[in-house]
Amino acid sequence: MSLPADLALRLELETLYADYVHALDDDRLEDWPKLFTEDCFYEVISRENHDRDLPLAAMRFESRAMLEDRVVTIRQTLMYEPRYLRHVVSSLRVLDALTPQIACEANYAVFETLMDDPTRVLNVGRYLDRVVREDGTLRFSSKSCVFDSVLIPNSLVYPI
Amino acid sequence: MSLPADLALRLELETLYADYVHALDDDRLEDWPKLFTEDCFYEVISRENHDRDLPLAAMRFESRAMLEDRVVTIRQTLMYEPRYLRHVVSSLRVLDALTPQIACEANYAVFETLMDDPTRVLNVGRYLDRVVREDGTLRFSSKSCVFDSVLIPNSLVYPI
Amino acid sequence: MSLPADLALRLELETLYADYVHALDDDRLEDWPKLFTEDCFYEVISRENHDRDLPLAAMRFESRAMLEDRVVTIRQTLMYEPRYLRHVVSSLRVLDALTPQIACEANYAVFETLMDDPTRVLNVGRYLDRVVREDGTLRFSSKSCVFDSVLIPNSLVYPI
Amino acid sequence: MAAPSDNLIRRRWPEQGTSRVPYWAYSDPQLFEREMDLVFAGRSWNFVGLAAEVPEPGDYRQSAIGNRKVVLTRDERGELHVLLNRCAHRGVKFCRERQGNTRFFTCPYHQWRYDLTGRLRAVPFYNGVKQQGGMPESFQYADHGLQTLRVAQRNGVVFASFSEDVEPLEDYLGALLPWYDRVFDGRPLRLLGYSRQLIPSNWKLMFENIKDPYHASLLHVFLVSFGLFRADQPSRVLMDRTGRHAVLVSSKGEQAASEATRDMANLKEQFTLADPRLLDPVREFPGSATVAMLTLWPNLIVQQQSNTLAMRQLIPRGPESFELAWVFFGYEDDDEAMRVRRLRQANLMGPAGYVSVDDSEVMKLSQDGVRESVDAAGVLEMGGLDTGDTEHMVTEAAVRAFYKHYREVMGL
Amino acid sequence: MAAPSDNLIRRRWPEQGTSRVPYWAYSDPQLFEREMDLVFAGRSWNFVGLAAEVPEPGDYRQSAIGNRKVVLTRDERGELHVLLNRCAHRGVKFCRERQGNTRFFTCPYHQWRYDLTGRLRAVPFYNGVKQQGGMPESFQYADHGLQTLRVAQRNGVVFASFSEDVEPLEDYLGALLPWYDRVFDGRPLRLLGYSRQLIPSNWKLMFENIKDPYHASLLHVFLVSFGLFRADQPSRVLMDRTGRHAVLVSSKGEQAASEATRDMANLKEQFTLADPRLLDPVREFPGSATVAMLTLWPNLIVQQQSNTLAMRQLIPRGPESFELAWVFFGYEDDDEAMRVRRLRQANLMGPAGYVSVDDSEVMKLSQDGVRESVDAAGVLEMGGLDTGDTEHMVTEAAVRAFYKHYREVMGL
Amino acid sequence: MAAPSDNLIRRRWPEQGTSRVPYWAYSDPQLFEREMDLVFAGRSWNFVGLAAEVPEPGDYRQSAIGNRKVVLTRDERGELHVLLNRCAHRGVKFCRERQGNTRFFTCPYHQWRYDLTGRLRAVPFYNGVKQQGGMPESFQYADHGLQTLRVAQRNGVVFASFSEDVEPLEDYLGALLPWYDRVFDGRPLRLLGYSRQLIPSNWKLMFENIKDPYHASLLHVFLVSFGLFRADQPSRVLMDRTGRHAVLVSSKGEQAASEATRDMANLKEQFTLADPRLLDPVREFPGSATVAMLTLWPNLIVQQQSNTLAMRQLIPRGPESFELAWVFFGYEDDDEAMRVRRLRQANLMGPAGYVSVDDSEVMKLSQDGVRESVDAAGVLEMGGLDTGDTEHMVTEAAVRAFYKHYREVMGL
Ligand code: FES
Ligand code: FES
Ligand code: FES
Ligand SMILES: [Fe+3]
Ligand SMILES: [Fe+3]
Ligand SMILES: [Fe+3]
Repeated sequence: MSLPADLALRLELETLYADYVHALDDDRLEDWPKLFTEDCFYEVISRENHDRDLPLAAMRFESRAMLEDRVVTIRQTLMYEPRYLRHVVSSLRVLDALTPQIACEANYAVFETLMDDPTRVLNVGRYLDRVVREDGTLRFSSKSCVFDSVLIPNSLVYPI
Repeated sequence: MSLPADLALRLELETLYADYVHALDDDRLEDWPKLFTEDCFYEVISRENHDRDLPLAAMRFESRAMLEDRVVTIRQTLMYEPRYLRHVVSSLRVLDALTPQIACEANYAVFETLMDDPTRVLNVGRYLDRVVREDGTLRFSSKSCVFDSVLIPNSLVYPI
Repeated sequence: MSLPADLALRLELETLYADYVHALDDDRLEDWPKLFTEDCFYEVISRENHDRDLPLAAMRFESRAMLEDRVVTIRQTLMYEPRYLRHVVSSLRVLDALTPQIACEANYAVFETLMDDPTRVLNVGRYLDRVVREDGTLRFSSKSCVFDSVLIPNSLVYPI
Repeated sequence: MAAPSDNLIRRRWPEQGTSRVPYWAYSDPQLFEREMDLVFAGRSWNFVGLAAEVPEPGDYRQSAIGNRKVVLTRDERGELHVLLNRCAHRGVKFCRERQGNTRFFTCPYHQWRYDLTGRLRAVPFYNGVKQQGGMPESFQYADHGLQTLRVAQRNGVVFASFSEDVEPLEDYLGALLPWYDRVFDGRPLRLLGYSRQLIPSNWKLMFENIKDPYHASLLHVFLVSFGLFRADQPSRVLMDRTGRHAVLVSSKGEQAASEATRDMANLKEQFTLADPRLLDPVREFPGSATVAMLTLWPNLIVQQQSNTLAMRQLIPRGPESFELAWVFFGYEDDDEAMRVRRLRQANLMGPAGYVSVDDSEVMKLSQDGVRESVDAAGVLEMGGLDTGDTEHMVTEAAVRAFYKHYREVMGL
Repeated sequence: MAAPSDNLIRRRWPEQGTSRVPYWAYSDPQLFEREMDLVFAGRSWNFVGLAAEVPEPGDYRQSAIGNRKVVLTRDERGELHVLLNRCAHRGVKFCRERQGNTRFFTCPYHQWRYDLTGRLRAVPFYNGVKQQGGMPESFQYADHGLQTLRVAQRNGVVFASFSEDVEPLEDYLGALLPWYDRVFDGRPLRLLGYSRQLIPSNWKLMFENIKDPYHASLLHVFLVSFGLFRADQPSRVLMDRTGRHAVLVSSKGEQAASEATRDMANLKEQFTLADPRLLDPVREFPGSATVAMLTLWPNLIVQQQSNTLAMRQLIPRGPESFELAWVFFGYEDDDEAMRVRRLRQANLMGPAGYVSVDDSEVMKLSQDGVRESVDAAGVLEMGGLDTGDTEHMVTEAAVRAFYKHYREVMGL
Repeated sequence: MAAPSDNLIRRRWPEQGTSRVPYWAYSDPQLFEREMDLVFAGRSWNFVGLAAEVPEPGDYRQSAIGNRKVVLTRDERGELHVLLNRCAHRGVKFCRERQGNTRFFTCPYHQWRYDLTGRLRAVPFYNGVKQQGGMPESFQYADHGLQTLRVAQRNGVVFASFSEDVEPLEDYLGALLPWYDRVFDGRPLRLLGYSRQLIPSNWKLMFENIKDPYHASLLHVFLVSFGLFRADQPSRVLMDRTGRHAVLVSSKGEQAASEATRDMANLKEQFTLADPRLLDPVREFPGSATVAMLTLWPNLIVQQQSNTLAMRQLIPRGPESFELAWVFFGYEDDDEAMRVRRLRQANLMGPAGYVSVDDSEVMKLSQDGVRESVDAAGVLEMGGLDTGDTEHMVTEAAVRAFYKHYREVMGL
């Protein structure tokens, strides 16, 4: 049986999301910006600010270069306790399959493990994304991590 | 390569589940009953009661109209603290693809965020569902949310 | 539209993972070893040991027979409080589709519910697996559950 | 937040007496410890379960009294027993399964074996092994049984007490006995199922809530809109001699707008259900009452709201948390229609109930409001300052009466 | 972990006085209780919000002072009020929405209704129903309003006090007033958004952190590498008469290597950004200062770091935990370029900030280090032992001054 | 659950003495505080790690003694040191990585730098910047090093003590020394890996468990069914002079049914493994013993069960919680077969172990059983009432001896 185009597209997108998740969780941060377009937009913003059109974000990056800068600071300048992060992503949904920009959303839960504590829920929310195809490869042109977890347990070191 | 019918069906079902999840998590409750048939059955029942054939459910609705009533009461009559809910769903499995009724199951975890607390695990369990195709659209004719979380943290305001 | 082979394979693998999850969460432990090859390798190992090439694992089984022994001991010899387990799995990724061995990974979160407590996060981590096709059926020839949750809340009774 | 130990000494009940509840009563950890001893382990009968939950010889089910864990058992002769779930050897909570059927309880640690009455029946290696080890002469099985409680049963409901000298159950229920017998009239009960909530508030707030008819017409828009409970309906608040027990009685009437309607701001006159099957109450008890909520000191609420019947057991977990354990039931002789009716009406109650969600949410808001206010006090003046019965719902008399008794028991 | 109540009596401040902070000051639960009363509910002005957060009549927003929950409201006449979020009837936290607009607050439990000034305006069934029940003669609305606080406002910032006799806000700010007015110069503010963190440490560690310029050049590699804050830049530490308030002032200079550079082990001379737009500060305030961090007793930090402006409100949750609530803002007259600049620079601050992550992480490490060490003490000798102003950053003087005042207020 | 501070004064050990353990000993928060001081920080040698965990100069690894966090280091000269993980400046837990290799520890806050021996080596801006600030004359590096502990090492195992006058390690181990040397015979150890559990019970329950051979034949069906440990096997319980240390020794014999078999209700005679490779023990130590479990006061269990070797470090987290940190090891000269054998047999131990799951689960059940029972006590009468060595397993003598010593140390 052959497959409707929208379902095939979702399968492709799931590959992109899986690559995103594993780059972060396996601490291959350097691979993470490669999943974005050069002039991408990325933000981690609370649902409260997002719903009230308050622009302030916990992270706000306006280019792939800014993502790369985040990676460099995590590696070189930020001081933080070592931790493991683990993403679970589900319910990917294509909102608009029009080219050039595909609009899609998904739910996520991020778990954090510090060295001396049991694993805890760090941050849950929704990805509100735009994806484009650049020479055959899907990349995020825009990614908003809109989080429910308005009261953040201490710090957000890594991207969500 | 062409796709076995059962896998294609699962992809279709995943779309239904994603629509279900986002209707609830984005607080578009009014869209939620539309994913059910008119004479549907919906329940949120503890694994303890379910396993012992005790019929009592936390929510038991026997028609789409009763689902609509739940939405109206959430909007108009119930008193509760504001909260965000977030679903993560995985491991969707088609148990029986026979028409007219498709039997399927999936695992879910629901996270709750109250205004002044960190996000917590509200409820985890299994969807035990039946789905039918009505003029081309898949809808739930029956949905049982069988939850492991027998000791419920305070209240269940929204559907699971 | 026809489907690239790798995406079709991922769909097949997702079925295997869903069967794995539901066998454990529905307490059909006896079905669990059937998803492995006879000479399989299975381990549940902390990310700390795994990353430092320390071989010690919380569970280390070197054949399907050892998996069956685990099931028998859970049923007959181990003393533990009754509990419910619930898996959520996401971000399945095929690392290497070469036959005979397919290499793949996925993220998981396991929730535990004891009789008198709210549900808690028991264990999160990554499956690092090898899968082979035996007379048409996909089976795990190797499965490593590499967990972030280095400080384990009391006991691990069931497989992860 | 742990209160310093000398607080309790410092603390005094407000001089206004019954018309006030000091907010420290909801959060002081030492007061809580004292409640466990004087209220729950004191001269009181505590609900532990329905006989229908352990119908067969050998059946058992875990329960709790205050923060102490117990097991309700039925022995071979059909007699009911309540045992502390704590091994007499080294304290292990030996019973792990929520319920089951057995001839003996065997503690997992050293397999001391107890019968269903709590008597110690076997100690492995009592005589040692190969003439080595074993128990000393002085050790007598009779001295090492499980702690057992006094048990009382009436029409299918089981109570237990840590007290040797508490009065018989019937005397204990006193003036409330007829209301108790109204629901428990001797017909066999049919178990419908369980619900459990962990409510982040002090356990006494649950009793205040059910003893307070004043809130019902105002907080519960659902109830009011369907006239299931309204301030302007015929109703009564009755108590026993001590004030520790109470019943709220109300009769559904025609929903004529009254001068009281004006005060029910939330009333949605035109509110109707798209599927009215959720609510088709039928009269099943003698008399005109359509609602009767019993609060029985110290851990039980008996709920009869239209056709939903439920026990609500209060299990304190700490000063600021309690478990609310619901047991929904009907009667063996219910026909299928009534069985389904009870299940549908159950949508009003429990953790997701159209009515009870209002209450569990408001209890959390109460705890959040009073937590940091140890020097302030709640005001209980609706319906006057006394603690007597009333023929109306516009009163907090039953709450005042509850605290009157509470202070006597606690020596406050 | 709960300290026995007689500890506090036992406990003595180390004899070295201002140059030491005993570690029990970060974890004793009773000391915490006392702080809530003497520091936050004492003779102090507490930040509760920006006027711009409640611009319209009827607007309200929840806030907190210490561990007490309050609501900031603007009444019909445009006046601001701060009300305790606790119903005068039985203590319910009546306001549930984080913010909104209303004419009245109606408590969900029995619908007592209060106006925006906290006055009790309606009690349902006050006169009973059908001549039954209702409130006693003695009950006067005037006696049962919400607890209200004194309110002071200056240039768009709102403060409240539980104290009747605290001095006027301007006198309270004292020598810091000009620095306050530097940012709050009367221009209308524009709200940019919120961030909230739950930090697992004692609230005082946050003040220590901001009052401590010594750490800035060493911990914050990002700041140092971009010369945003360096020990060898012109800078000052100024305090008010009491030492409870302070401001750290610094001016970005050319990054010439100095003898101090050697000590900045982490300095990455050659560190540059791939996308420099993140950091293109422009001067917007008179004078040479590029950074001015105000710490205002007992719950506010006013941050001006280049072009990021934010209030940081400290909300203690317990001895070992506090909420840090950020309010980022700009000015109504910001052009789009400045608006975006502030949003980009906000990447330095908040829960994920290039600078502030260092601080929230180090505060947790501090708490982890001192938790079990009730008998040891921190050493505050950098810059000498006194508590006066300095014209440099190499000092812990402002931390010493803070504890000097703290001990007076706490009677320690 | 926080016990009022005067409880401890009120509390008395039961008059039966060594044959009883009062349940308050498992939950009183003040008693816990006192244990941290008198037991772990008292005259005792605490296990902190294996030398093989820090083989190279500059290697370090975090550890803990009671609830105090320490770091085990090896300096340039190869000497081992144990440092309190708390900066001498303002208390920061300066070492964040679980382990690593370094020449200095630099505290993140103000970059005070310590060498591997704990000596303070650098204080940034000690002399100020541009003649401004800096440390006062009175500040001497020598006065501000890290707190260091006494260290003792024997055959690859490292111990530390807060006490200046504790006896030498060998004297401390006393009669147990030969059993210690049996496993630690001087051969270099090979680290196999770590496991960590957070067990919701009091730390003393772990010692009770390992000092109690009575339970092993009854609780551990797996052990019994394979004859790895049976009440009817030749065995001994030996203690040191003080009773604080003990060793349980047992020899696997033929599994002849004995009169004891009858008492082992759970024994599954016919139980076999589908894949017997999991269990193919080989004799590797002199003598007949196949199991030797050492319990060394106050924080170590040395496990030799067939060919699984492990240290179990007890790290109390609070009265009702402790971390159990496992270090599995073998010998450098193990061949591959032995290495794999140890890894396979490790399935019996750790958080998922066929044997140790029984224990971690039963410890939780113990805590659940005793938590609310501060007035009751556990009974320790198996094998009589004395505390001497025995040549059999049917005794609780080692538990009695442990509490005899415990009471002396704690002054109870
Ligand atoms: S503790 Fe129950 S038998 Fe020993
Ligand atoms: S508690 Fe607020 S109205 Fe009664
Ligand atoms: S706290 Fe360690 S250097 Fe200041
Ligand atoms: Fe109610
Ligand atoms: Fe800082
Ligand atoms: Fe054991």
